[in-house]
Order: sequence, then C-alpha cells, then structure tokens
Amino acid sequence: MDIKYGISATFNSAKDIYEAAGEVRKAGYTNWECFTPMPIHGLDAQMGLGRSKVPCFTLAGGITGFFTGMLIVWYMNEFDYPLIVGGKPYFSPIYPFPVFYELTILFAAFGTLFGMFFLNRLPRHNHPVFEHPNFGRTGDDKFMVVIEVDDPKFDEQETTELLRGLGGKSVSVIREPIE
Amino acid sequence: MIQENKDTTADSGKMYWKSLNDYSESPQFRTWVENEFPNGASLFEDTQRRSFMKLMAASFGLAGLGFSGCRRPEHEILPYGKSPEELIPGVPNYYATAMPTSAGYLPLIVESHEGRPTKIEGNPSYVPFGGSTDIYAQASVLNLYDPDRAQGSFQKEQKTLAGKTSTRWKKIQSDLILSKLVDWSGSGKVAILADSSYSLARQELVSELKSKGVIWAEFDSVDSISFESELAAKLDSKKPVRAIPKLKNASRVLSLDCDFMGNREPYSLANSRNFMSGRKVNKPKDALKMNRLYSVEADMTITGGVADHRLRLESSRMKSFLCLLGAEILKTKTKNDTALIDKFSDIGKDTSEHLNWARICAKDLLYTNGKSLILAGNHLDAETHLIVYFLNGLLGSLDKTVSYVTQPFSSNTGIQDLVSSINDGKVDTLVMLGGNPVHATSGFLDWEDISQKVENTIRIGFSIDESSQFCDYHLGCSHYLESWDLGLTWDCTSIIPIQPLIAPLFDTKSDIECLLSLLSDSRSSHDYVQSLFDKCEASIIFKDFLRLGVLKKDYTNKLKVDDLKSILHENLKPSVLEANSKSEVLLVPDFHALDGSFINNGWMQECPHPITKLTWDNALLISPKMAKELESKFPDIGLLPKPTLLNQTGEIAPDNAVFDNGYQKSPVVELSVAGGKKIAAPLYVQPGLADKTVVASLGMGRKNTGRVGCEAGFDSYPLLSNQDTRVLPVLEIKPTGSYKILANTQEHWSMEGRAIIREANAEKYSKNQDFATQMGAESHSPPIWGRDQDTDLAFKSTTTPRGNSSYEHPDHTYEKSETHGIHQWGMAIDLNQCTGCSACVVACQSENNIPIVGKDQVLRGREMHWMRLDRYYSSAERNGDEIPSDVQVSFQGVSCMHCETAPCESVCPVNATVHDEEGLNAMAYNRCVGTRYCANNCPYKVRRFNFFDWNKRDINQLYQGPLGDKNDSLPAMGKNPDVTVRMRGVMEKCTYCVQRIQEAKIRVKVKAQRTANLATGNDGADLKLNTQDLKVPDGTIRPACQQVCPSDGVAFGDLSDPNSRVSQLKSDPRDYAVLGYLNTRPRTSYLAKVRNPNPAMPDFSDSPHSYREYHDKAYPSHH
Amino acid sequence: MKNIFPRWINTVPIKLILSFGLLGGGIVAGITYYATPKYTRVGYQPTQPVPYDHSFHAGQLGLDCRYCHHGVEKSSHSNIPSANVCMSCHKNVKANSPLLEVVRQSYYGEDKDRDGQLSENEDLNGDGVITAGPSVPWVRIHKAPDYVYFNHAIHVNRGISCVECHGRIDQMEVVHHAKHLSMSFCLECHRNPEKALRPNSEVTNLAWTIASGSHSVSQSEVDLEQIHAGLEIKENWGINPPLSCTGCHR
Amino acid sequence: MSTVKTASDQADPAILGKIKPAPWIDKPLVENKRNLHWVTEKICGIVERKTPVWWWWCFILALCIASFTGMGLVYLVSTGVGVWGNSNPVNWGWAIVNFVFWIGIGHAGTLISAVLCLLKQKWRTSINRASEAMTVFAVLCAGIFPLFHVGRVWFAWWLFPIPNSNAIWPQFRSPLEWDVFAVSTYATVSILFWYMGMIPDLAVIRDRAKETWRKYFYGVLSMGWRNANNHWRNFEMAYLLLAGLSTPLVLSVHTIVSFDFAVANLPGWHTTIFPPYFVAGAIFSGFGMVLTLLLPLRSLFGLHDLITQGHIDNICKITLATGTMVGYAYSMEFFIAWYGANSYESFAFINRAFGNYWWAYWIMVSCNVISPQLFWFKKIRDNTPLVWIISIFVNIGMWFERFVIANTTLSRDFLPSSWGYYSPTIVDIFTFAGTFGFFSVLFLLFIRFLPLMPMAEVKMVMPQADPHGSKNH
Repeated sequence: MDIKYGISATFNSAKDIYEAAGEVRKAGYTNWECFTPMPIHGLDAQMGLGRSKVPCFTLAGGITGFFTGMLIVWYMNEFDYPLIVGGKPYFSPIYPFPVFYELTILFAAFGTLFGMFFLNRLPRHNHPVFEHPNFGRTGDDKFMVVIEVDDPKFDEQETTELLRGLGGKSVSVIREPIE
Repeated sequence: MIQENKDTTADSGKMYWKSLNDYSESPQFRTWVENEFPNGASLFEDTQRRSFMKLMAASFGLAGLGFSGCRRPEHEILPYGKSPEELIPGVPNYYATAMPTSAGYLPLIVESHEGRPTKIEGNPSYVPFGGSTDIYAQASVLNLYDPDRAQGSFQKEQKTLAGKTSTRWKKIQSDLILSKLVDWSGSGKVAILADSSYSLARQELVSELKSKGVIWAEFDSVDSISFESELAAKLDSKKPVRAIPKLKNASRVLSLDCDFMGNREPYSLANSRNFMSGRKVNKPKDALKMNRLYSVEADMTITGGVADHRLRLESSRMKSFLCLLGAEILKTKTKNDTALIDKFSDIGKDTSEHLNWARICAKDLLYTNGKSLILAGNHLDAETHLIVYFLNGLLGSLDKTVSYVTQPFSSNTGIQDLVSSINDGKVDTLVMLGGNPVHATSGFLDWEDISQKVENTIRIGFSIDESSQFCDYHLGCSHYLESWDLGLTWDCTSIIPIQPLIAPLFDTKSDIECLLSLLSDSRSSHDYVQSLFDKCEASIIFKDFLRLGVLKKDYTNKLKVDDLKSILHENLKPSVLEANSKSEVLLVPDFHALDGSFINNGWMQECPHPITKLTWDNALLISPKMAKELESKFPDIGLLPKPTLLNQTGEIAPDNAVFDNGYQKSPVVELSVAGGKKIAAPLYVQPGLADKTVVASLGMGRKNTGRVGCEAGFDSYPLLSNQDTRVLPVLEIKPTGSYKILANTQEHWSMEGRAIIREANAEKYSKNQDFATQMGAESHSPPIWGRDQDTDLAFKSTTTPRGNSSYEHPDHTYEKSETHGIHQWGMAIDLNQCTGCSACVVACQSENNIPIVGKDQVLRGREMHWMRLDRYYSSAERNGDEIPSDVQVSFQGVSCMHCETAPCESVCPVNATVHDEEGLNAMAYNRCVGTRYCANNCPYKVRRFNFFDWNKRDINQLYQGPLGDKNDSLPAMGKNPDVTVRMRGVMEKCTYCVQRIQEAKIRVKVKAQRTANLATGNDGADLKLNTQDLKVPDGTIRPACQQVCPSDGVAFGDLSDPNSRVSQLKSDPRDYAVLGYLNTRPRTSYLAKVRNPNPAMPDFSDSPHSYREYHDKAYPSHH
Repeated sequence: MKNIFPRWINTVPIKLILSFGLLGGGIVAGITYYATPKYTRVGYQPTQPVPYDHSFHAGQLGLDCRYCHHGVEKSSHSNIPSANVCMSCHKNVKANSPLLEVVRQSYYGEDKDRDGQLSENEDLNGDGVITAGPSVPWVRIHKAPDYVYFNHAIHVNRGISCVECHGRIDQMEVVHHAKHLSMSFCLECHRNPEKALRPNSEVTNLAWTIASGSHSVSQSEVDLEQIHAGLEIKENWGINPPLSCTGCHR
Repeated sequence: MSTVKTASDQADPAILGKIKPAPWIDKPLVENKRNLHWVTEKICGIVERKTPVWWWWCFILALCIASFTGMGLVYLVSTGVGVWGNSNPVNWGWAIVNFVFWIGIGHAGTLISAVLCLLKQKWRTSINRASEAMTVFAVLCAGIFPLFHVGRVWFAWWLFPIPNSNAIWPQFRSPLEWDVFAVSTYATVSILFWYMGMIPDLAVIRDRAKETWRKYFYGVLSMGWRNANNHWRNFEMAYLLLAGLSTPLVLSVHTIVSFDFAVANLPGWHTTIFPPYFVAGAIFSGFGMVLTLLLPLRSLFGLHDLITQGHIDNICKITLATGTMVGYAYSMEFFIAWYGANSYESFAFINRAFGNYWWAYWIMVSCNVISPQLFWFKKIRDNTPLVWIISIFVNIGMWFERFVIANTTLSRDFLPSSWGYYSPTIVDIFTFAGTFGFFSVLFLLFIRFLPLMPMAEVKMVMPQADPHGSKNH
C-alpha cells in the first residue's frame, strides 16, 4: 500500500527547466520543486522564491562569538583573578582582539552551516522523491520538476497535462510506500 | 653515634646558631623528620626524600606505588619516641663549624634541616672574611652526600684467575682496621704520611705520636707553603715565615704572578674583601681615591682581571722583573748602595724590555709610601720572596700593608725523607692519611716499589682513590661536617671549633678519631677536643665557644730580622739568561678540582671556569702568539678557526677556538718536559697569557675517582719532577692528530661594542659622573618613564608609571584586590666589586636545588645555573680576525632581573610567570607547561628549561628516559626543603631567593603580632599594628649570591624604602639598567665599573677598551 | 531508485543531537563532582594505629590543640606529637591499656623493663643512651603537594583558626579530611579573610563563633557580624594575604 | 547621399534594444566540449572504480613514513624535550619552524575556495576541492607541533579556558594563546567549508552507488541532499558567506602566527612587516604545494580537460606574484634594519645573511625569490615537469624561510655571552619527515573515497548550465 507524493517531469537542459519553471509558477502552483544537478542562476526568480535567510543565522553567530570572546577575557584576566602581567592592563579591548576576532568567525561559521541545514530541513535521509525511478540522474545531467499532491491546485489530470505541455519527458506519479 | 645528647642548655637568645650538643641525632629522629616533614619539595611522585628513606634503611610507609588515583596513596607519619629539645620541626637550625683547607680553617655557619646540612654560609664573627665563603666551601656540602665517597671501610682482596689478578674492596668494620693498626704499631715502625693541616688537635696528637717514635711526614698535592720554610731558613727563623697582607690599607699593589684573590693563593677571601673595599666608589670624587693594582703575571687570573695595569710575563722571568723594579726602587731609596743596585739591575737585564713599565710602576709604589705593597705568588722560589720582603721593607709597608710573621706549625718530614727511610727499612706500617699522595707524586715516585717495601699499608681517605690502590686497607674518612676538631685560620689569629652536624652517614672515622685510637686513647673525639680547648683557653666555656664559632687567639710571632742586606747579598745569584728563549709550562691548581679533591663534585665541575668558561674539563692554555706559531708550524692542526666575512669586516670578533655545531673542537697535543715526562691535552687559546707560557692545571684527569669526575680533564701531575717547582721549561709541543670536544659555556668573548658592561676610568668618572647613563640606545631615546622620568625610585617602583600610555595599568599597590606590596624588592650589583670568583654561582646552586646536567648537556647549551657570570674581553685595537693578546677583562653576574614590564610574562599563555605585588617576577613551576616562549623572549637569556628529569635521572642515561636508571638518592639529602625540586618540562630561573623573603616576612609578622599581644594584652580588633612593624628591616634578607660575595658586590632590599642600602646604591650616578632601551625596567640594575689606570704608564689608555669599542660602534663618524 | 533509509531515520539526527548533548553535560557534571578535590579529598578517614579520639581529648577534656601540636605557632609545620607527649599522661592514666602498647614501645624503646634506667643488657646498639623504639605509624590525612608551602605559624598567629582548614576536629572521633584544600579553597579565604579572622585567643577554640559573645540569632546576622568584626581586625592588624604565586609556591 | 541621410534620420530605436555587445569568448574552463554526464562519470569514476595498485603502494609507503612521527612523539613525551635539538638560547627549534611551514601550506586551499570565489574567478572550481583537502590535512600536521613542543604536554589543556579547581585561567596577552584560538578556528572552519561543499557531490555518489556499504556510507555523509532548487538556494548563500568569513580568517591566522615572532622583542623578530610578509609567504607556499599535488593527480587520473593549461598558468602567475612580494619583504627588512639605526637590529640581519646560518638564508632567497621568476616565461609555465620541480623548490625555500627567522635571531640576540648554535637531532628530522607521511596518508584516503572535484561547481561553469543557453551555440 502506498500514497501519492506528486507528479514528476524530467527535462534535458537547463534552458528547458528554466522556462518550464516559469510556466508552472504562472499556472499558480505553490507547492512544487525543481531538481537540478547544479544551481541554475535565475531559477529562484522563475520559481518566485525570495532571498535566502542564511545570513540572519550568520549575523547572530558572529555577534555571539564576539561577545563571548570579550566576556571570557574580561572575566578571566580582569574580574576573577587579576594578575600583574608585564605591567600591562588587566583588560583592554586591544590585546585580546585576536581572540574576539577568531571567535566571531568561528561562531558565524557555525551559524551559517547549521542555518543552512535548518533552512533545508537537513539532515533528512528518507524522502518520497527518492522513490522516483531515476531520481539519481538529477544529480548527473537531468532536470526534474515535481508538483506535490498536497498543492491546493493539484489535480492529477491537469498537472500531468501541464507538465507534458511544457515538454517534460516521462511524466509520472511518485508513490511512497507505507508499510 | 654522637653521644652528648643528654645535656641540653637553655638557648641564650643572643646567638642565632646552636651547638650540636643542643639536639639529638638518632635514626628515629631522621625517620621522623623525613616522613613527617612536608616540604621535601618535589614535583614528581616518588620524591627524592623517599629514596633517601630507602637509603637510611628506615621504615617508611607508602602503600601503593605513588599512584595518584581518586584517593591518594596512604602515607605514614612517624613521630619519634622522645622528641629532641631545641628542635621545632620545619624550622632550620644553624651551627658554627669550619672547613679544613690547605690554607687554614674556613669559619662557617651551616644551615641544617632536621639533621641534614643543606647550605653553607660564612661565619661573620671572623672579621677578615666578613661572613663570606669561597666557592669550594659552598660546594663542599655536596661532598658529604657524594655517592662515590668511601661508604665505610674496606679490605682489599685480590683474586688471581687465569693469570689475571682482580682486586675488590670488601667492607669491614672501621674499628677492626684501627685495632689492627694498634697491633702493628707495637713494632714501633709506623710511618704516617698526611696532608698539612691547621688542626690544633692533630698537632697535639702528632707530637704525642712522634714521642712514641712514629714517623710523621706531611705532603700537599699542590705545595703552597714550602717556600715559607725555605724563606725561614734563609732568615734563620725556626718557624716558617708568612706574609699576611693587609690590603685594606694598601692603595698601590704590585702582584707578581700572585693570584691573591683567586684559588691559587691562601687567604683569598680576606684579600678580595679588603682589596675590593679599596675600590668602592660611593661618590664620584672618591674615584680618585681608588686603590690601584699592577699585575705582572703569566697566567690570566681573575686577579689580573681586576688589575688596572697588567703586564704579561713568563713566570720564569718574574725574579728578573722583580729585580728590574727593585733596582728602580733602590735608586730612589738607598742611592749609595750601588753594589746591590748593580746586582739587581744585572738580574733585571733579562726583562729590560719592560724597564719603562717597571720604572713608572716603581715610581707609583714609592709615591704612596707605606701604602703600597708587593705580593709574590707561592709557586715562586724563596729567593724571590726574600727580595719581595726586602722591597716591602724599603716601601715602608711592613706592618702597614703586610705583616711578616712566623706561624706556629713547624715544618715536618717531607715525602722524600719518608721514602728514603722506607728504603732503609725503617718502616713496616705505612698510613696514608688524607690528601692523595700517590696521584700527586706519580711523576717522580714509584709506588709499586715503595708498597713492596712496607708490610702493612692503610689508607685513610675520603674516597677510594689512587693512593688506596697501593694499600691493603681503606678506612673511610669522615667529612668535616661529620667530625670534631679544633683548628686555626690561615692567619693563625683565631681558633675555630669544627663540630659535626650529622652523625657519620657511613662507617667512617675522622683523622682525630684515628690518631686517638692509634694512641689507644679511649676518649671520643668530642671529649678530646673539649679537653684540649679547656686546656688552651680558659676564658670561655666550650659550649659558648661552639656557639660563637670563632675565638681570637694569636699564635703568630712577629718576624725579626737583623742585617737583611747581607742575607740578601749572599742569596742573590746572578741570573742565567736562557729562560728568555724557551717557553715554559706553569702548573696551577685546577679551578674545578682544586688539587684533585673536588674532582668528583658535580657543582664544581659544572661551574664554568671564571676566565676560560670551560666546564667539566681543563685545557692547556696557550697565548694567541704561540697559537699562531703552532698554526704555522702545523698548518692542519685546526687550532684557530678560518676567519669569516663578519670577522674581516670587523662586524664581530673572531672565535678563539674552532666551534663545530657550537661544540668547541680543540686539537689534542703532546707536551713534553725534561726527563721524558709528557702529557696529552687539548689546547685552548687564552688571550692575556704571557707569550711563552703554557698553563696546565693540576688535579683533573684522575683515574680512580667517582662517576662525576672520572672523565673530567687531563692529569698534569706526571710533569712534576719534585713537589715544589711548578714552572718547567717546555721541550716540545706536537699535535697528536686527535681532537677533544670542550664544553664552553660562553662561545663569544667580545661585547661587540654593546653597552652591556659600562666602564670608565676613575679620572673621567670624577669629571663626568653621568657617563653610564649617557651610554646605550636609551641615552638618546625618548625617556623610558615618559612624563614620570624624574620621579624618585620609590614612586617608580610602587606605581609602574607608563608615561603617556592611554590605558590604566596595574601598579604594585595591586588595587584590584586588597593585597598590596609593602616592600618592593630590587637588587643592585656593583660591577666594580666583582672579582669573578664565581662563588655566587655555586651558592645559588646550593640554595636553590639547581641540578647539574653533565658535560654532554652543557655542550648543548642546557646548563641550569640561575646565576651566571659573563666574562668579556676588550682590547686596545682590534684588527679583523686577530685574537688580541693584551685584553681587559670585565665580569658581569647575570640572573633574572625581575623586570617590571617583563617580556617573559606577557608571552606566557598560562599565567605561569606573573608579577607579584612586591615586584618579584614569580615563576610557578607547577603551573608551567613549558612552551619556552618566555626564555626566547627574555633579552637577558636567564631562564633555564628542564629538558630532562635532571633531578630524577642519572645524567649519563638521560636519553633513555623511563628506561634509564634513577638518580643516586644520596645527593637528595642535601636538597633545600624550602625550594621546589623542579620536574622535567618546566622553566625555572632566579627568584631573588623568594623562600628567604617569605620566611623573613612571616617571621617579622609573627614577631610583631606576638610582641603587640604581650605589650597590650589585646588580642582582637582592639589590637593595632602599624605597617612599619610588618616591614622586614633592611639587610635581614640576603639572597645566596649576596651572602656569599666576599666583596659585598651585591645589594638586595626594599626599593620603596629610600634609606635601604639598595636604594642608596641605585641612586649612585653609575647605576644603569642593562639593555635599558627595551623598557623592561629590570629591578636588578648595575653600577658601572671604574678602572684606575696610571696616566704615566706606557699602556695607559684614556678610557677602558670596552668603552672605546662602544664608542666606535655607536658613533662611527667620530672614529 | 528507492529510498536507502527507512522513514523513521528522519527523526534520528535530532534524537542523536539531544542525547549527545545530555551525555556531554553528564560527563562534565560527573567530572566536576567526582574528579575534583571537593570529592576526592573530603571525607578521607583512614584508620589510625592508635584509636586516638579527638572528640574526647580536645572536645570533652578540652585539651588545647597546642598541647600536642606544639610546633604549630613557631613553625611552618604543625608537628605530630611524639610518644613522650602521650606518655606524660598515659604513664598514669590507662597505663596498661593494650590500645596504647604501640605508644609505650615507641616511648621506652631499649629500656625493656621500663624502669627508666639503661642496664647493660638493654643497651643493644651500645651507644649508652636509651634509644627510643619504633615510631607510631600515624597515617597522614592532610597533605599539601610538595610545591605548596603552607605556613602554619603565620596563619595561627594572625587569627586564622584551625577549624578553617581542618573542620571541627574537636567533634571527630576519628579524624577525617573536612575541607577540600584545593587552590580555589585557599584563594577564597585569601580574597576575603574577614570571613575567617578572629581574636588570637580564640584561634584554637574550634567551637567559637562571633555569635558566642553576642545575641545574634539568624545565621545571616552572625555572618554579617563576623564580616564586620573581620574587616576591623583586617584593618587594624594590617592583614593582607598574598594572592600571587610567590605567596605559596617557591 | 540623401537616402543614407534619411535612413539615419528615421532609425528604429527597437533595433538598438536588439543590439547586444558581442560575447567575450574566453578559454573554456572545461575543454573538448565535454557534457555534464562526462563530468559526473569522470569524477565519480575515480571513487567508484576498483583501487589501483599504485594507490596501495603509495598508501603503505606513506603509512611507514607517518609512523616516524608517531615514534618520534612517543620518545619525546616519555623522555623530554631534550631529545630535540632545542637549547638555550634557541628554545624553539624545528618544532615551531614546522608548525609555521605547515600552517602556511594550509593557506592556499581556503584562499582558492574563498578569495577566488569572492573575486568570481571561475577557474577555481576544478582545483578548490583538492586544495581545501590539502588545507585541512596541512593544518592537522601543523597542529602536532605546537601541541607536542611543550614540556608537559599532558597539561596542554591549561591553554584552553576551562574552569578548574585551581581557579586560575589562561593569559590572553600571549600570542601563543591567540594561536590556540586562531589555529583551532581555522581548522574547524576549513573542515566545515570543505565538508559543506562536498555534500551535493556525496549525494551524487550515493545515488549512483551499487554496493550497499557505499549506499549507506555516502548516504549518511550526504545528509539526504536532494538537489532541490531550494537546497541549492540556501547552499549557495551559505557557501558565499563561508567564503566571506574564510577570507578574513585566512588572513588573520597567518597574521597571528606571525605575532608569535613580531610581538616578541628580539632583534629580527620585532618587526611590523611580519603579518603581510607571512601571509604572502603562506599563499606562496600554499600554491607551491597545490602545484606539487595537482600536477601528478592530473596525469594520473587524466584530468587534463578539467585542470587545463589555463589553470596551471594562473597558479604559476600567482606564485610568481607572491614570490616577488616575499622577495620585497626580505629586502624591506634589511632596509628598515639599516634605516632604524638600532645596532642590535641591523646586526640581526647582517648575521642572517652572512652569519653562521648564511647557507640557510641563501637557500631561502634562491628558492623563494629567484626560482619563481622563471614563471615570467610562457615556455616554462607550459612545461609541466619543470613547473612541478619549481613548485618543489618553493616548498623547500619556504621551510628555510621559517628556519632562518626562528633560529638566526635566537642564536645571536642581545648579549653576546649567551650566543649559541642550534642544530637538530635525528629525532627532529624523523618527526618532521613523518608528517609528510601523515599528510600523504590523509590525502590518499581523500582521493580514494571522496570526490576530488566539486562536480556541481564544475558543471556550473559549463555552457550547459546557462539557462538562456546563449553559450549553447
């Protein structure tokens, strides 16, 4: 027993999927996705997607990093156990700057990576699209559009028509087995 | 066991050291101490003191192998059955005793921790030495714990297996040997060969023995007194004649091959102290009052280093020069006595090239009539000394700057007479007591043969040595810290008690005990010494005498000579003009091994020779001139390095040896003298040597010695053909083709014109008192203290001012916490007082548990000395790659400077080295991870790193790591429990003897609190103490280096107190900081050196060579 | 192609992250609790060769600490009493108690018949003095590392009571390690000595608190009072405990 | 005449709109008109085909060499730092030299992937994965030395701000403390960057995998990547950001490493020029190493279409540029030493060139300044074997640079009394040699099991990736 996940159509070139994507959006679909072996510039616009949110995470990480650095140095060398070292100040924003700096970058980097994971909902090792017979080719040289069943405008007949009309090859329904 | 434990005395608080009577010394006691006492101070699990326990075969409980799990291993505390009086665990005791030397007894106060003597200091009650000690006294405590000393008494056993005889020493009771000796003495044919001694007890016993027909012969490995008896003979006085210098009163001194401040002459401590006090320059105008030293010498000695004028002259020509000078003096003094003048000038012909030098020198000596003095080395013959006596008379210095006396010890049978009486069969039992006669006479006596001729031979010696090899029995001789005696100082004006600080560690006997039992006298050495003392001194009771440690009692008689001239006439033989052409070898006692007795002492071996900076070896010193001759004679000898580009451009001076990967590679040559005697030894080019003199040292290169000394240096005793001539003509020097690696701690000898040691002539200083601060980069850089440049020392030291820095910097009032430093420690070193004797190096080593690392590691530059003595040469004119012959020597003791803005601190990632609130640069060993960044960043390179477990591993097996043997545990007994024993992988350095500082502070605070309690009866908040009471009085704390310094060259104290001695010194205009321009603000600063040359002298230069070198580098245009 | 992983795998990563977080936290907490002196030292209570009862001697009999540990005011080191100190009472009290046999052996030593005289046959090592017997093997409880130089004299003389480091010895039947005595412990007191300072006379009175004199009731009030008194003492005595390395490490 | 005039008068603006500037045809980054599938086959093929024999031989050899480091370190830790040649005054010997050397090499990777990415240098795509791997492995090698050169390595954790019952903390004024943060950050970020870039490629391998172990192995690693445009969108943004973060990082790391010397007060170390000088040197050595590694790979796996002559040309040019910068730094040091009129400083440099380590200095100069100058000539840049040999020289030269800086200064600093001479022991030499083995082991594993080129990125720069297909002739 299994359930439908969506309808897929394969394309052969970046150009085709680029145009197809535009059409699908015009047709008013919202819950659909393109699968391509490499990022294709302009495809986001075609699919009507905005700018990625990753930078927010980066910024947050960076700020946290900087102040963590400042905090530990101040706490350890000025507040908790001040020791006279080479007659230098117990704390100054200058001498430990490398520490602040490195921690800023470190935390920002963590923010970026995990932000990306979070926004992409990764890691997710099991996904219906993997059921598609030659999904593998999308990583190689094939391009694929999948319109999901739970899209409000989804109608098996129409959608299949639309995709065929856009020149999609081997339009088929992706089914997900339920044990 | 020492038995006078029962009687105890109430300690009369006055004297701060006690007699041994005052406490007990029993195994429980030691056990107890070693177990309970917490400050065994060691960073690693199995501590040295535990191995010490094994050694003492006492029960100690350490269940589990020091495994530090969640629970630490069970560790027992063993208190003793009956607590000894007068002893508070953890509080060290101090006892007065003395060290026997060939130059009299050296009065000491010895620090003892729970029965373990750990540190030796001088006894200030003996005024001439003023509480200073020499380097050998400092090192002697290590001999007590020398694992290779005779650990008991032995009988020689010989086995012959397959034609090969092998000998081994079987341990037997010392009493057994003594009883044997008593039996043999029945025959009345006993002879005893001993080294000379200043022991009254022994003298007494000897006279008794003599009366019983025992032959008593005396012999010193390195003879320093036989000329006294010869002189006595010439002046027909019964007792040997002795010249006792009184350098305090001398303003002009001519030293004739006389190292009177070094290890070659007796009384050097008093000499340094008195002579250098004449060179103290407290005010610029004092500079002109400085005394002046003319030194005529063959070797380059530290005395020569101090000299204002130094003439290089072969020892064999000394007499000639003396006459040359004498003639000049006579000319002015007694014009009529032409006969004598002619005689003098005739002998003087030989050195006539120095006439000008001699004339002006003589003039200067005469100019300060009665304040001048001539000294002659003890290796010069009696005739020379006679002339010196005569001239000193002419100079009116008798009883002013020198007093000639007869000393109480009459001269004894010499070794030659003993040998002849052995040959005549007058001896069937030979006892060799102390010294090491066999080794020292290897050049001219055949001991195989001698030992055949006597039935019984007994060796009473500290260790099983060459002499033991020809004896059937070896009776271990106790260390002086284990024995009772009563002795005289060299000047024979004070008697000193020698009392043990610890019961003999092994089954050994002191010489007094031996002689007593030979006389079958049942008394213990203590009882004997006490009775003897009571006999000769009634004024004071023995116990107080032991407390005092010194008692003035003059044993000398003034020398009276009538008609000296005639004696002179008959003694002056005309000279033989041949010494001039030949080169000579001068044999001197070695710096490391002395006459050979210190050869197995690690501290002495590793302490760099003050001049050559060699460790673990001696070398054949030759002059640069001779070196060039050898080079031309044997082109491939590889003695002098190829000049480099930097040498030829004058950028840096050439090395004076071939350095191969930083290892000094010296060609080994064979040196032969008359009588087919020859030795093989490595060469070392020594600037400042007389052109034709080769210097070889006696005492090193012994074959039968311990693990430390067995490979150290070469032996030059074989050159001697009798005891008392140590200047021999050289037949030939020829390379053997082999090389020897020498461990030299200072590869480069020139200051390269850097303002490190700042010097000026007295005259210049009196005119321009700020010369020292006008040198170095800081003299023309912006002021170090910015706007606070001119504030006073106390202010600077308490509030490290940062000039115009925009940040708030911590000051030493440490406002972040409530603690603030009530002292600010600092040190001043007066370069004008340093003779280079190096005693501070070993004193520091002894006080601070500094390990030795062995020759191999010294070669790698890993010596651990916290205090090192830098030695620089500077020369009149340097041309390219030439090694100068005439050099001025400058010494500088360098240890951690405790910089206020320390470069080492700011680079330590773990806060292991930080400043404390009293300005100490603290080094927390237990926090150190060993990045070594601090050592790199220290401009003075004073930090030392534990590359291996020096304290734990046998220094010959360092590279075997955990597989190597553990260190011998005996030396661990000598460790100072107040100082941490460092483990491998941590950095260490001078701490200003922080343990002494802390102890002193605690003592003062406790005292203040208790007195206040008693005074007011209050004990709560109503009790008020003022800070002044909590401050340590100036002079209470003396770091090891200051305490040992014979010339008070070091001052330590509180900088925030303007009246402390150190503050006074630092306000001297000569005060400067080394590398001051780095703004490290060292707490140790130096007082510039002032030389006092005579403008009339031919070798006069208007400023010291080092200053000229600096000037040429700093201001090339002016050149 | 087909899914490699079953569906439930998708929740595994988040579970893993959470459990690792918990595990890590647990380990840190564990180390902080079990592997620090607070745990490893405190409570160490070895059995001693002689069941000496401090709570009886110091507590009920009210012997002053310094009666046995007499070195404490003069020395860096507080000594363990030697057998003769014990015997000064126990010659008469409990003279033949089997528990004290070890002490008696140590005290009399060679003097086998325990008459105070040394007869010929007794003098085994022939040194003519009564050599004491084997020491009583007390088990060490408080031990500072070899590189730490704690000085008893300065603390005891300057108003720091034994109780601060050793706890209520006077209530311990068998002595145990009461405080953790790690560096942080030392620093804590060196930073705020006022919490501990007390009049000299009360130093060995382990029961003493500032309250004993006054009528304060609640603990907080007592503490406050102590701090006031402490600050005053600190001020008047010029107490300033070192906070830098050289204070304790040499 | 007139017709012409009128024509110009009534010109149709629409035409202007149609006019496009002629596209600038540059050299294709993937040669021989390969298609997307070819790229996939080529790169995955390397991972999927059975292990070549030469790989095994290299791997075993590398393991043996790597064991030198292992043995060296065991001996070191059990016995003491004394087994190395370090001494007073030269307290830092080879250990720190090697550390700086490896860290320097580590810089090219991040530089190629980050800086060139920001500079929109498309040619980077085919080489950045391998050089990032190189970075990561080089940093691992570098990390060994500062860690183990300390006397009590079991306490090295004290350098990290970890609460402890001694209530004492690290000291943040120390450049070594800065190193702790710089190097660990650098290692972490490099790994993140490297791994994130690999995720899509791992997914491709996962999807092509036949054997189950591959399926699971690459399945887990690829985190369930789905090539979805949404993924790509966030991925590209994250990649850009990491590039943006890595750029200041890569510059800061070697700056901070240079502080180890520049912050000290020794003549020859205490110079402000060090940061830029070190960074230039690092890039220089890094690119040297990139050449050393990629040229063999290129011919082993026949990647000539992906790593084209154009690539090699560019790398050579960068090497030439940075080499010249380094040369400039050398000369500038001398100028300042003379101009500063500080006798200690000037001597330090005279001593470098003509003192007892003169040979090291001149090896350094000839390898770093002179040999790269050959890259001025096209002929030489085209001669791959020669380029490879020169790249080796660069590596040697840069090691000597660090040796010269670290040792000449220490061996003769302020007080002539404590001048000394440093020479390494056999343990030094083997420990260092071993790290090359260690590096090779890791690199071999990398080329065997991980995609050594970013397929997606390569495809992006191919004409097929252009949605408007304009380049699609």
